[in-house]
Amino acid sequence: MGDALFNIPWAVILILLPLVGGMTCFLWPKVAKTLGLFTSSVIVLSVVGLAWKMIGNGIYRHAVGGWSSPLGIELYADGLSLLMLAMAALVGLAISLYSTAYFEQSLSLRFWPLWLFLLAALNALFLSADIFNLYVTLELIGLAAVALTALSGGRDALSGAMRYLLATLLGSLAYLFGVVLLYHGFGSVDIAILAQRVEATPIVWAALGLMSAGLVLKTALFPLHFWLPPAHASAPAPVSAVLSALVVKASFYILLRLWLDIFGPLGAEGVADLLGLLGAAAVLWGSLQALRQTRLKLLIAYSTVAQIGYLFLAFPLAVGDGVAAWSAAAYLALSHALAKAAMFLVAGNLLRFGGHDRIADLDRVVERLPITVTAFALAGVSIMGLPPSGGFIGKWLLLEAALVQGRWDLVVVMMVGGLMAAGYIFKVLGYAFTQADAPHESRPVPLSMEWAALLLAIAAILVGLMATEILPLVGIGDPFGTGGVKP
Amino acid sequence: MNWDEWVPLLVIASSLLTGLFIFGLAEEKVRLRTVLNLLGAVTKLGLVGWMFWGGYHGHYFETRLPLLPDLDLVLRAGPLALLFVALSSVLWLLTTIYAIGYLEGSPHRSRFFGFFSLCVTATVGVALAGNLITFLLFYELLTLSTYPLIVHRGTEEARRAGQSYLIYTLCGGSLLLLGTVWLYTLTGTLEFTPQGFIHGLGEEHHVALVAIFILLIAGLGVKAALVPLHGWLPQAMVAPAPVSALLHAVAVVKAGAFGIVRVVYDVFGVERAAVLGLTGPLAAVATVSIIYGSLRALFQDDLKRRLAFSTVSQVSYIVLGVAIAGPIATVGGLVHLVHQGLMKITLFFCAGNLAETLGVHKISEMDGVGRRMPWTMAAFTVGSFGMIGAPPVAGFISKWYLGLGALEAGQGWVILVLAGSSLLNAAYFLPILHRAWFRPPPDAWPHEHDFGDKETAWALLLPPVITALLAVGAGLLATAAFSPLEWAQLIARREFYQP
Amino acid sequence: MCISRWLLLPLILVLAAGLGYAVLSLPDQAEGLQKMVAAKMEVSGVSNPVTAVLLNFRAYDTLLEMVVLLMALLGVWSLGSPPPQPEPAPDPVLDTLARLLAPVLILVAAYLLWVGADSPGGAFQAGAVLGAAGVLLLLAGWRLHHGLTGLPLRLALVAGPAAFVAIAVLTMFKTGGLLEYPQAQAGILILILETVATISIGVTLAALFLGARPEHRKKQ
Amino acid sequence: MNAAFLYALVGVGLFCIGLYALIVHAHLLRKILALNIMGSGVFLVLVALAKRTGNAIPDPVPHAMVITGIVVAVSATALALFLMLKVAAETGRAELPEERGE
Repeated sequence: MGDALFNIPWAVILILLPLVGGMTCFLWPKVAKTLGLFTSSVIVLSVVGLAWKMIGNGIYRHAVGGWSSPLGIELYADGLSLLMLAMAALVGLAISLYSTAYFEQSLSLRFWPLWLFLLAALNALFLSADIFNLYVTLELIGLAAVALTALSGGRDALSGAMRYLLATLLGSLAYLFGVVLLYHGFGSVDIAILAQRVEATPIVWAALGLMSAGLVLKTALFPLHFWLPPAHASAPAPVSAVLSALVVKASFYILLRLWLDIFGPLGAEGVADLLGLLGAAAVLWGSLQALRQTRLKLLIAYSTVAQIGYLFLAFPLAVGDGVAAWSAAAYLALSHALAKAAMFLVAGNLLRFGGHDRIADLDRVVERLPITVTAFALAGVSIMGLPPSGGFIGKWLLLEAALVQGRWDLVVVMMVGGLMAAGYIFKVLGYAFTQADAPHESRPVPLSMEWAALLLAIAAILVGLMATEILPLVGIGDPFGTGGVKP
Repeated sequence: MNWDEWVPLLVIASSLLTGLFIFGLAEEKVRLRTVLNLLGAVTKLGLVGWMFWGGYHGHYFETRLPLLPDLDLVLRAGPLALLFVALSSVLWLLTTIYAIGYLEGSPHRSRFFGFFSLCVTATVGVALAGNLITFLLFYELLTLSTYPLIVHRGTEEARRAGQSYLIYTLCGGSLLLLGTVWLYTLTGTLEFTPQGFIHGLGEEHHVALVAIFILLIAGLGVKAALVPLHGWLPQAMVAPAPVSALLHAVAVVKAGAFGIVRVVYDVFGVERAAVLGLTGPLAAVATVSIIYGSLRALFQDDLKRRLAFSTVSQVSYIVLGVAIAGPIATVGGLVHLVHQGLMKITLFFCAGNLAETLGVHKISEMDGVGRRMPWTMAAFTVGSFGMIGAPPVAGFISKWYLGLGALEAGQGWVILVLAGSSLLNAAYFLPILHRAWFRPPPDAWPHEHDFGDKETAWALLLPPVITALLAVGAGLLATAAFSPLEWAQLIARREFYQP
Repeated sequence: MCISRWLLLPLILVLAAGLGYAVLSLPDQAEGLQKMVAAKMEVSGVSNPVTAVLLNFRAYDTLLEMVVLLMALLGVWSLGSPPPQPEPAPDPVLDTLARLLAPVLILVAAYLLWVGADSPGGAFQAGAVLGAAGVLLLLAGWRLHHGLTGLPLRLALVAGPAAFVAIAVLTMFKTGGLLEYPQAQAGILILILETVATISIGVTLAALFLGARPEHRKKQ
Repeated sequence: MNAAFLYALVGVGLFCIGLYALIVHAHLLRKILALNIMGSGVFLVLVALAKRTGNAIPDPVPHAMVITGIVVAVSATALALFLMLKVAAETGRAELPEERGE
């Protein structure tokens, strides 16, 4: 029995099940909600199963079609992939729970197929070891994300989606060009094989430039973040949550992979420093913009811009043995996903409740929606990097790395960024206690929507107390082993 | 399995779980909430008693949970921890009783008592923290759990007070974080140990160590309201009286002072700190705070604001005692940690009673209040005399040991500081007493509640009377076993005479 | 992104120069995977290397690609009705042309599908031609019978990716490998996939051209 | 230096021209076309360089990749065009409004 369970091809389920689910939802919209919730739950189980398998057997490899690379495509999962899969599964479950109550009928039947395909694409991406296959999954994610952004219609949503689509297509094309160059330079699109074959030739530098640029654009790193706030702020709440929590992480994950296995070892300090610089700028600029916003959803969107910056601070800090810095980045990615998704769901609740998201007249929501406000507060703790929370662990590791390297510039950026984050979080919470000038009537918020947000926020706190369980899992297959630029 | 490993955790849980339960309670469930509150407080007191007994026989309970690879979350009931944890758990019980009476019939009590319990949880965590990261964790939790108490009234004024409180404390917190991580990268450990854990670091780290010390002290000084980091304290007076009492006597301000004690004794070690030339400046800062606080207190007509500035001055005695860097002065500083708590909470309870019963907020309104509320003002008088340092009240003991310690350490100037501040204390407390007892009462009080023949509700009267008695007791029975003094001397021996 | 053209132009030129240099730095001779593909041809089930790569060696890509196509359609349909466009005026020439051409195009599609097994051609080319036929008919004002615009149409659209997923699952059970065909059946499986895919692609392209989801039971 | 490189260079050229057009043109249709030109450029590089095998038979893998790429491009273009129509209908002009807050 145990063996039977152990030998279930969990990874394959992660990809195929949501595809089947999506198609079924498209064919028979009536079953959409139930099926969607079911699918997300099974995905969580499958990730657990995969983790169990990998704790036993180490890294997971599967040659699709029986054709091992370079001829065929291989599925590959190590600790880093596992972390990303778990992130997608958890956030995905909460989003599904939330969406069962959020969308009214007409939107619901459009939402579910897109959402399940998006989940499938994310899982496929985190499981792929083939840079061309990664391109296809990337495009799949992009199209799904754009369609979801435009879902609610309306001027802002449509133009936001349009800008997003142009940006994401440009990014993918730049990435694809890099893939082309790498293939013709080294005769394979398999990451592991490329890792063995690459040496510092013009082709590699060109590919590095194109792919980094494309992926940075898709990840919305300052100053290429212009498309993110309008899109994330105008989409329906659960969609904003998915975009901020998962979609931007997908392209970041690819960049991280390429860097760890292919480009990092070539000693591209210059690029690493540039990325770090942009990251620092993103932290400051994003936080500043967030502080200036008067609408909750825009505030949260700019906070995403800032938080993405932290992820890129790891690149210059990973000189030599990069394990600490990369673990920090991975941890920050995970906890940001949980916390930020929670925040957007909270925004959705407040929007549903008061019919607006103007921060200045939240009108005593702390009494009227205690669960929702608690969710926002807990998520905020993680975003601010206060203990105990996933954000704190990530910040601690990153600070440690920065101090060991004596990178005081980055230390200062992290400190200031944290304080600015506190600034915009409490800007919201402060008004949650006060009375608005014009008390307005309000619509009830379904419990499932409130709890979905709260559970995510609690998860963001809990990962801060489970570092000693999570970090070893991330270490499976030693993803950061060759991490970092050779000094 | 070994129960001892869990006692410190249970102490934390006793108030944490209470808080979480209470959050879930419906507003009108007054009785159940009261029961839970008292149950939590009494349970904690019992557990602390158990730990105290163990500590008295040299057995220190400890809980260890993994937090990061090779960095644990440690709760240890060492002597210093026990001193503070005992103080806070006793005063929590009294403050809870007081708050129940004070907030009777006011809205959002579930929320209030929820955060109230979290606040005490954080304080106890700060007290029991066995290493710097655990301390940091609860220190930040304290910031977060106090904020809702300060903005509890939901007025625009409250929101602004809360904002400035956060700006101060969060900046402090991040300085503390920076110092902690930096220290960790140098030492590879953060475990509190008597006489410090930085022996390994030689002269080449001199600059780094000084910088770290400044970071840590600045981070803690914000909560300890060291001048010039005290700006938030007077504003925070918008909070309800029980909160102010808690803030000043046990929770926030005390946590800061306690942290400074920890840093000097158990992180750097007082000798090393002196060698690094850090105690001198610290003493200077403390002195400035003592004098400045008293001077500002003189000119406040609002009673709570006057008490607030008096806190700025009084808490710095603790820092001063530490900074003099001698065993006897240490005793003075540590014992004042407890004494100031007892006396100051008495004063705030009384202020709350005046406001709640008669609507009296200003000193100029206090004429003859002693005849209307004799018990309250008696307690207030005791507290005031303690602050001034008149025997037999506890405050005298503190100042006595501080003075002796200063002489022993060859720092006579401190005597002048003590004398001067005592004069100032007298100057801003005696007029109040004079008004209260010797001026004729006005025809009508600003806003009087009727409590029948009693001067006020028993829940409001009992706590200040008890704390006042404790303050006197601590003074009279200073040499008895288990007295704060005895305990402080035990700690000082550990710090100074251990091989 | 409002950069003045005069700053932009030199930047683009530098980019072009750099990329051109990188491309030219490649060796003149590089066989890539050609030999490896050739070596595996006889077990691939087809004799056209491109088809072999598409539907066997890298069939997983193709699976996802079918999903991308469906996704695009879902996206378009999720945007709701298109802004009103002028109904094409009944045009006798176009009408006749459509009637004549549509059958031919369908035949051509079938042919392309068939030859794809051993010479250039295959599902995508065939699907494209089929789609063209659909577009032509739509231009001529022909609309799908309202009875078919519901589930039947959706089935036709899903058929392609569904076939891939179905075979993926089957192979998981049969050989334990995702899309790992049993060697004997490789040829026939690929043919099935290609046929279904062709229809699906054709319908999808036509539907994309039409734009919004055709309303239910609305007489044309 | 064989013909393959000539085509590849043309591909690079197309890519850059497309990029330029994408940035400077405000009209959405032009932007979408520009993206398609960039795509064609990339595909051209991909297939052209596949001809560098010593023998007559080119490397089939890039050809397969190009087919995949084209299908993806077609899908994306379809979505983009329809979205453009919606934006035009909503805002009255087929251009993006200047983003606020920046």
